[in-house]
Amino acid sequence: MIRGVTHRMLEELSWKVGGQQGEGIDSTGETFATALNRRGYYVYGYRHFSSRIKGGHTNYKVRVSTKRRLASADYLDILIAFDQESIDFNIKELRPGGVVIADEKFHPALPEGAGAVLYTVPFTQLAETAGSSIMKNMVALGASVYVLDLPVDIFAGVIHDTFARKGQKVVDQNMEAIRQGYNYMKEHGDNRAKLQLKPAAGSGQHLFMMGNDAIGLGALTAGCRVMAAYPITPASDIMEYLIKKMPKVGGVVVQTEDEIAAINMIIGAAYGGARAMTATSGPGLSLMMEAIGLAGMTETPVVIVDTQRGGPSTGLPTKHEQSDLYAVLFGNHGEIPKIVLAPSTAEECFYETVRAFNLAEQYQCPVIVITDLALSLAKQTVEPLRLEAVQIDRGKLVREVDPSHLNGQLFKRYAFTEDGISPRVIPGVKGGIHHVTGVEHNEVGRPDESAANRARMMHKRLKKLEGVELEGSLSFNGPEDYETLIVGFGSSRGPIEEAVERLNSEGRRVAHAHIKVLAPFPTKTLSTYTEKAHNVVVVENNATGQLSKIMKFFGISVPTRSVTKFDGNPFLPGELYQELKGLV
Amino acid sequence: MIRGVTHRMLEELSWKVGGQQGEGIDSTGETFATALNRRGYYVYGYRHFSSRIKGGHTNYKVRVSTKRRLASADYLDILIAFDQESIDFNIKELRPGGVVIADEKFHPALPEGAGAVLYTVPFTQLAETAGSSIMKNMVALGASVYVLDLPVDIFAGVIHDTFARKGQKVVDQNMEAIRQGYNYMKEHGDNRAKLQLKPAAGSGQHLFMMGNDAIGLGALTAGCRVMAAYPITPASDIMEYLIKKMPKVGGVVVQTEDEIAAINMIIGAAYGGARAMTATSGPGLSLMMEAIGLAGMTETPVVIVDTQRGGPSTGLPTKHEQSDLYAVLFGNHGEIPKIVLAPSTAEECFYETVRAFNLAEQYQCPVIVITDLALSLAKQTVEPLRLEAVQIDRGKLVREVDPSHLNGQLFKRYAFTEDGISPRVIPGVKGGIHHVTGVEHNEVGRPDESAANRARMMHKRLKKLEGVELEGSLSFNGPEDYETLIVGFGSSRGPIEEAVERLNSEGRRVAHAHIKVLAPFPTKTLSTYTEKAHNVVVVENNATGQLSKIMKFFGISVPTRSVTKFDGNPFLPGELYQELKGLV
Amino acid sequence: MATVKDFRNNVRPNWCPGCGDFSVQAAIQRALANLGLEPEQVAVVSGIGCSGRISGYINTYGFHGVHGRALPAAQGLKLANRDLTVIAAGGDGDGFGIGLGHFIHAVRRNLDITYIVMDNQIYGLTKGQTSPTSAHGFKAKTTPNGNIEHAVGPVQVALAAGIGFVAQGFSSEINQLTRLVEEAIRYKGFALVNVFSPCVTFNKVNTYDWFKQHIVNLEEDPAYDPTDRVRAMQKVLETGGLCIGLIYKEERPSYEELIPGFKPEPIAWQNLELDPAVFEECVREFA
Amino acid sequence: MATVKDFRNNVRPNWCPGCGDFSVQAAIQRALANLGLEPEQVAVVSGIGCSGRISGYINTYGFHGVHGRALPAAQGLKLANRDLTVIAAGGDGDGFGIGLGHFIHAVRRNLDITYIVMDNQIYGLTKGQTSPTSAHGFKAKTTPNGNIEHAVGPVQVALAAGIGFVAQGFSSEINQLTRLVEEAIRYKGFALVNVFSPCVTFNKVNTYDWFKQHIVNLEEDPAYDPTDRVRAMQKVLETGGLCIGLIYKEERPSYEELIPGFKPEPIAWQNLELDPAVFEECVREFA
Ligand SMILES: Cc1ncc(C[n+]2csc(CCOP(=O)(O)OP(=O)(O)O)c2C)c(N)n1
Ligand SMILES: Cc1ncc(C[n+]2csc(CCOP(=O)(O)OP(=O)(O)O)c2C)c(N)n1
Ligand code: SF4
Ligand code: SF4
Ligand SMILES: [Mg+2]
Ligand SMILES: [Mg+2]
Repeated sequence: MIRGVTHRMLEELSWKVGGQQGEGIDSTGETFATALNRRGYYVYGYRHFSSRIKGGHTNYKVRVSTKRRLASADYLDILIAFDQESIDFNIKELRPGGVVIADEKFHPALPEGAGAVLYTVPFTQLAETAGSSIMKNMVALGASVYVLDLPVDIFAGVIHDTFARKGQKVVDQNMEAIRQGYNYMKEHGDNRAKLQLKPAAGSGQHLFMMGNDAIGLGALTAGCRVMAAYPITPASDIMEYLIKKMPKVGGVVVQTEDEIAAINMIIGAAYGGARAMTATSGPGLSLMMEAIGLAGMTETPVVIVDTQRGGPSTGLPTKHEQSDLYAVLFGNHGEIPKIVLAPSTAEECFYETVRAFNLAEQYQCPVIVITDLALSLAKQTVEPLRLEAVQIDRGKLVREVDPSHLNGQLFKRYAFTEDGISPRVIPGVKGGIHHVTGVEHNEVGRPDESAANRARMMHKRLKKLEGVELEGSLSFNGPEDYETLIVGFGSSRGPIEEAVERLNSEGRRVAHAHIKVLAPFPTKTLSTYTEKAHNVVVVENNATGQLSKIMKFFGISVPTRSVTKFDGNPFLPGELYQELKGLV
Repeated sequence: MIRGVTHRMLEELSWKVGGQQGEGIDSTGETFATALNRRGYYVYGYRHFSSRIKGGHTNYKVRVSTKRRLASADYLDILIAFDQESIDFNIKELRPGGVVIADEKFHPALPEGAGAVLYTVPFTQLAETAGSSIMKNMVALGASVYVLDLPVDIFAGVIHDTFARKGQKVVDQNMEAIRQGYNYMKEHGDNRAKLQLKPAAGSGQHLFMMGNDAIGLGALTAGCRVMAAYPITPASDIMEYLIKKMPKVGGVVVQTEDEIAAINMIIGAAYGGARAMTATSGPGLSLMMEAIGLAGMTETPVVIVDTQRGGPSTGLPTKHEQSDLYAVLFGNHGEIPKIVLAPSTAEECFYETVRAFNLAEQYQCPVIVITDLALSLAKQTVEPLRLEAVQIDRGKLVREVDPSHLNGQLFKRYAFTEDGISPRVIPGVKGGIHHVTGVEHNEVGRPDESAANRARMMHKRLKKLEGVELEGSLSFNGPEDYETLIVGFGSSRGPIEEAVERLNSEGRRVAHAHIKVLAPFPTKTLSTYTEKAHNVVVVENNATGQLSKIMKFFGISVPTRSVTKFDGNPFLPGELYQELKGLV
Repeated sequence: MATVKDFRNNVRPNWCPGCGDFSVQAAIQRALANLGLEPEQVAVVSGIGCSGRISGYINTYGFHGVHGRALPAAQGLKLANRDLTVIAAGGDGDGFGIGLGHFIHAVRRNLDITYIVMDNQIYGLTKGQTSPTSAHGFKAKTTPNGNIEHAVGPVQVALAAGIGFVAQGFSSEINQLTRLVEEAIRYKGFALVNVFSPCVTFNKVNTYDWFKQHIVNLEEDPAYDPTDRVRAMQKVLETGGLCIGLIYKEERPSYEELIPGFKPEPIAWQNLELDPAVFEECVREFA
Repeated sequence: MATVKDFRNNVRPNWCPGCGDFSVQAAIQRALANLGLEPEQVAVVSGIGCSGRISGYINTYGFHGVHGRALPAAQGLKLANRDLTVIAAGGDGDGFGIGLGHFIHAVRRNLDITYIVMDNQIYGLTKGQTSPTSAHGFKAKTTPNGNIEHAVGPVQVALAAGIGFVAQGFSSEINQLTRLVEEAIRYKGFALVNVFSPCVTFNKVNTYDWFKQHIVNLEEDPAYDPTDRVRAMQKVLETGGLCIGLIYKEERPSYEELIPGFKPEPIAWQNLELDPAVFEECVREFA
C-alpha cells in the first residue's frame, strides 16, 4: 500500500481497454483478466465485436469481483484509451470517481463535464524505451495495476506463458514495459483517484474460459473424434480448438465446403460408430435443416452446436442474440425426436456438451446444444472441471452380434421396443448388416410405405422422448414465497441473477428459473414453479419473445410478460434490474 | 334404361381402377373422371401413389356425386381390376352390391366370402379386336358405363381431346374399344347388379383440376414471370405446367441445380422487379430456410409453394401428410415477417396463389403457400375460374424517382414509415440507387450495426404484420348453437365437411372452422369461434398435432383435443366421422 | 470366403425392367466378391434417385441418405472407420446436379472411397426431367423445346479438379465395368466410376443402342496412356466424354494418410476415454 | 455520360489498408465508365466475405445476398431485367467453396453476366481459415500442420465445364484488370474474371510479392491463342493456374437468347395482366 493515498475499497471493479481493431485490444484485455483470475478473483471479460477486420473501434471490458459474476457491469471504473474515439464512445459508462488512462500520443481530452480523472501516459514512448512500440499495451497494464494498488508481478505468470516460446528476452521486455507504465504512474500520478480491490476469496484454481472453449474441451472429453464444420462467427473457435487438439487423440476435424457437407459428414461418421459433431451459427443451422431430419429419421446420434448471433439472415454476425429457438426446435420439415440443451455458463457448456454426446447415443437422435454469442465468446471464471464427473454412456450400442440369432434375416436396427430405442450396431460388425434410410422403413431398415408400419414407426421414434423430462432441465433459485418468477435461458443467467439479487435485497420476492433443456421441454417441472407465481416474466434476447411463446406451446398456461432486448447486446444487470423493477 | 333390370339409384358413386404401375391406370381414371365431370357431376379423383416407376400396385379412385365432394369415399361401388392384386388389395372397400369388373386374362377370382358381383370381361382380347391391346383400359371404361347405365358417348369428347393430335383413326379405335366393352357387358352381363346415378345438378361448366394445376394457372394469372425450381414430388407439376405456359407470356422457368439456387434465383428476380416463385416439398423447403430469411431481411417479395408430403427426411415421398407447419412458420433462424396461406380446395389454390403474389408485394416479405399431397394431386371439380376476380396489386412499387428529392443521397428503400412498409424501387430506375443486404442496415440499405438502428429496423420489419389479420383468414360453417368446433386446414376440408354434415344430421351440434391463413395467425377471429365452443377438436394429418399446438402458441387458450392421422393417407370421411363421434 | 451370392439379398429392386442400374448392381457385387471382401467389411452409401436405391440391393451395410449428399456421408463414414470399404453411389442428378459441389470437394479431399455414378442423363425417380448431364438440345419433360443449358462433363470436370482415379463404364459392358469397379476400390484414394446406365423409361435419346453407337472403348486403343492428365483431358474432349475404360490414374497419398495424429486403428473401435494427462494439459491452458 | 466519379459513393470500405480488393473495386468502376454505362443500368450482386462487401462500395444498384449464393441471385436478376448489366462478385470461399456447385451450373447455363472473384486463397472475413483455393501444404488457422486437401483450380474447372469466357487478373495490374473486366462485361454470356487479390492480413504466403514472382502474363506472349480450349487448359496446367490475361473466349448465344418466347423487353417492365384469350385457352384444358 502506498502511503498518503486515499483508496476507495471495491467489492468489484469494471475495467475496459479501447482502441482500433487490430491494435491488440483483445490480448490486452485478456492479459489483464487472466492475471486477475489467477489471483482468485471472479472475472468476466466481454469483447465489443464488429465485423470489420482492421480499424474501427473495439474494446474489451473486464469485470473483476469477489463473487461469481456472469455479465459485464453497467458502469466502468477504469478506462484505458488508445485513441480519442475510445474515450468519446465509452466515457458515459464511467461512474463517478472513475479513471481514464490514455496514451499521450493522441492528446487525449475528456468531454466537457465528464466526472472522471484523466491520466495521460506516454504509452508508446515508454514502450519504445522497453524495446518496441507494440508493447504500449503492456505499459497500459502497468499503469492499471498502479491505480489498483496491485503489484506488477501479478502479470509475470501470464506474460511468461504468452511469450516464453518467443524467448526470455521477449518476456523480459514485456515485463519491463509493464514496469515502465507502473513506474510512470508512480512518479507522475497524483492522488486524485485510487482504487483498491477487496482481496479475492477464490482459490486461484479457477479456469478462465469462454463457452466455445468449454464446448471444445467438453467434446474432446466426451470422446468426440470426428468434427466437421464450416467457419462462421461465433462458432469457428470450436472447430479451431479441436483442430489443435485432435491430433493428440487420433481424431479428425474436417473444414468442409459448407454446412450441408458438415452435417451429412458427421451423420456418416456417427453411423460409422464415431462420436461426431458440428458447430455453426444461424445461417449454417438453416442450411442443416434437411439433414437434421435425416438424423432424426435414421436415428443417428449427432451433436450440433448452434452459437446464436444476431439474425435474421446474415443479420448482425458479430453481435449477441437469442433468436434461433424456433429454428432449433421446429426448423426441419416433418416430425422427429430431438434434444436441445441450453447451457448458461462456460462450466455448463463443458458438462452439457458431454451430456449431449451421451444423450445422442442413448436416445439415438440429434442433439442440439444452443448457446449465444455472449456465452460463446465472453470469458469467465470457471470452477475446476472434473474429469471424474465425465461418464461416457453409449446407450444401446452393439458391437457383437450372434449371427445364429438372426435366422438369416437382417439385423433389426429399428426393432420395436418398449421405450422406442432399438439396439444399434455399427458397420464392420459381422451379423449386423441392416439398411439405413431417410425413407420410412421397417425394423431392418428397408423402405416400407405400408400404412400400418408407418404409423408404428412414427410412434416408435416419437415415443423415445414422449413424456421424458431430462435431469436438471432447469435450475431454480429464490425465496420460498416468491411472487414473481423470472424465466430465462442461456447467457442471460448473469444479468438475471444480479437483477434478482438486487430486487430481493430491496424486499421484493423474486425467484429465477433458468431453463437448461429446451427439448424435451420440462413442462411439468416448470409448471410447478410458474403455478406458484403471481407473476411470470420471461427475459430473452430476441424481438418476438420466443421462449415465452414456446412455453405456451408446450403447455405452460399461466400468462407471462416479456422483457426482450434485440439490439445486438446482452442485457446489462442494472438495465435489466430497472426493467424488472417496473414489472415485479 | 335397359328393360328388365333392377337399378340401384345412387346419390353418388365410388369407382376405382387398379393395376400395375405403368399400365395406364392413371389415364383410365382420369378419362372416366373427366367424362363425368363434363356431364355435370362433382368428381373427386385420387390416385394411390408409390415411389416406384414401373410395377407395383397402383389405383385411381373416383368419386362421382351430385354434390361437391372433396374426399374419396370410404367404400367402393365399382372396381375395375387389371390383375388379381388389385382385387385382393381393394376388395375390402367394396360395399354390398358392389361390382368388380376384371380382365379375363388373369382368371380373376373373388376372395372367399366377398359380397360383390364379379364380371369377367376379356379386356385385352376386345382391345385387340378394336386395334391394339393397349386399349384394354378403354374396354374397361365401356364396361363401366354399361353397369352405370350411361351412354358410351359420354367419352366422345374426352377421347377426342386426348387423341385428336394422333389422328382420327386413333380416336375412332379408342371409341370402338369403349363400345366393345359396353357391348360385351350388354351381351354377357346378367342382371345381378346394376347401378344408376341420379342425374347431375351441375352446369357442365365446371373444371376438373388438381391443386397443382390451379397453382400454376394462378401464378400465370397473377403475373408470375420467373419460376425457378428443382423437381420434387408432389410439387414438380407446378414447374412442368409453367414450363409449358411461360413461352406464351414471355416468362421463364429455370430448372435449377437445387432448391437453394431456386430460392436465391427468385429472390434475385423479385429484387429485379419480376413476380417470381418457386415450388417444392419438405426436403426442398428445409434447404430454403437460409434464403427465406434473406427475403425477409431484404424485404423481397417472393412466393414459395410447399406441397407437403410424408416426412421426416425423405419420409414417404409419394404419400400425404401435413407435417411442415412448424417448418414453414418457424424454420428460418432469426425473426422475419412472413405470410403463410393454406388453401383447401383447388379453387382456393388458384385464388390464394394470386393473393400470395399481391401480399408478397404489399407487405414486401416472403409468402408461403402450403398445400398437401392430397390437395396438390387429387383432381376435383372446380367452379369456373374468373379472370375478372384477379387484381394485380404491386404495393408500394416505385417506377420513377425524382432525383432532385434525394439531395444526392441514396434512395431510402427501407425508409421508416407508419406501417413499416417502405417504397420499393427496382434496379434500372434512375435516382433509385440504394443497397440491399441481408446484414442489418439503415434506411438506404447500408450495413449498420448500431444498437439504435438495429432495434428500429427490427420493429419496422415486424410491424408490417403485427396485429394484422388478413381477410378471409378462416371459413366457418355450422349451426349457431354449436357445441363442438372442428378446426382443420388444407385438404382435410373434404373429410371434415362430410363428417360434420353427418354428425349434424344425427342431431349433434357441430361446426367447422377451416383455417386459410396460418401467418399472420387469425387469433382474434378464431377465438371468437373457439370461445363459444364447449369442445374444440383439431383434425390434422401429422403425428404431433401441429395445428393444435400452433393455436396455443398464437394465444388460443381454450383446451383442444386432436384427431390425427399420419400413415400416409388422407382421412376418409367415414373414418373421420367415427373418430369424431366419440369426441363430440 | 464370400462369393457373389453372399452380396445378394432377397430384395427385388423396384427398378423398371431393363434399367441400366441392374448391371451396376451386379458389377459391384462381383467386384466385391473378386476382391475377397466379406459383406460386413463394406458399406454402400447412396443418394436419392432410382439409382440411389442401390444401397438396399446389395448385401453389405447400406446407408441411403438425402438427395445429393452421398459423398459427405460416405466421407464421414470412412473417417469413422478407415477399415471399411466405402462405396458411394447415386445418379447424375444426385451427384452432378445438387451434389456437384460436394463432388469436386471430395475430389480435392481425396479420401479412399469409390464413387459410382449411374449416369442416365435424366432424373428418373421424379419421372423424366432434364439432368445436368443431358445434352444441349435434349428434349424431356422440363425442356419440351430442347435443353438450352449445356451438359456438364463429369469426367472432364473431375480431371480438371485433379482427380487421382477416373474411369467410365457402360451397363452393357458388365465385365469391363466389374473390372473398373474392382480397380477403383483397390485404388487408395478418391475414385470415380461414371457409368452410362440407360433409363429405359424416360430417356428416349440416350438408349443402349445410342451408347453402343457413340461410345469409344479406350481398352481397344493399346496406345492410350491413362497416366497423362492432359492426354486424358484431350481424349475426353475428343470423344465428347463418350469413352469407357480407365481414363486416368495417379498414385498419391490419400487424405486419411495425411491427417495429423490419425491412427491406423479405426476411430469406431478406439477407446473414447480421454487420457487424464491430456485432460490436465488441456485444462492448464485455461488456468 | 457517367465518369468514374459517378461510380464512386461516399462509403469508406471496411477493408484492411492494402487489401487487394481496393483495386478490384477501382477496376470495376473504371470499366463501367469506359463502357459508357450509367450507374442505374448496372447491378452488382455479391456474396458474403470481405470481398462480398464490394456491392456496397460502387455507386450502382447493389445486392448483398447470402454466403455462396451470389450467382443464383445474379441470374434471377438478369432474367427479371435483361437490360441490366449484372455483375456478380465475391470471394474464393464464397464462389469456389460453398458456391462451387452454383458456379459450374452457372457456367452451363450461360446467362449474360460477369462474375468477378477476389481470390485471396483464404477466408478473410472469418479471420484466416484455409480456403478451397489454398495450396496443398498451405498453413493457416485451420491447417496448422499444412493443408492436406488439394486446391481447386477455378479456371481449369471452368474450362472443363465449358465456359465461354474466362480471364484472370491481379490486383497490382489494375490497367489490365480494368480491360479484362470491360471485355468480360461486353461478352454476351457468362464470363469469369478470377482476380488474385491478396489478403494482407491473413495470407502470409500468397502476398503481392509472391504473385509477382509466380504469375505469368499471357499478354506478354503474342503466340498465345485464347480461342483454343485445349491449349488454354494446357497453359493453365503448365502455369499451375498462375497466369493472367484473357485465357479463353468463344462466341455463342447466351441463355436469354435461347429461352422460348422470351421477349426483348425486360420482364420487369412488362404488363403483367394475362391476356384473357390466353386465360381462356388455359382454362379450357381443364374443362
Ligand atoms: C432436396 C431434394 N430435392 C428434390 C428431391 C427429389 N428427387 C428425388 S430423386 C431426384 C433426382 C433423381 O435423378 P438422378 O439423381 O439422376 O437419379 P435417377 O433417378 O436418374 O437414377 C430428385 C430431384 C429430393 N429427394 N430431395
Ligand atoms: C451459411 C454461412 N456460413 C458461413 C458464413 C460465414 N462466412 C462469412 S464470409 C465467409 C468466407 C469468406 O471467405 P471468402 O469468400 O474467400 O471471402 P474473403 O473474406 O476472403 O474476401 C464465411 C465462411 C456465412 N456468412 N454463411
Ligand atoms: S425410371 Fe429409368 S432410371 Fe428409374 S428405374 Fe426406371 S429405367 Fe431405371
Ligand atoms: S482480412 Fe484480408 S481480405 Fe479481408 S479486408 Fe483484410 S486484407 Fe482484405
Ligand atoms: Mg439420373
Ligand atoms: Mg477469400
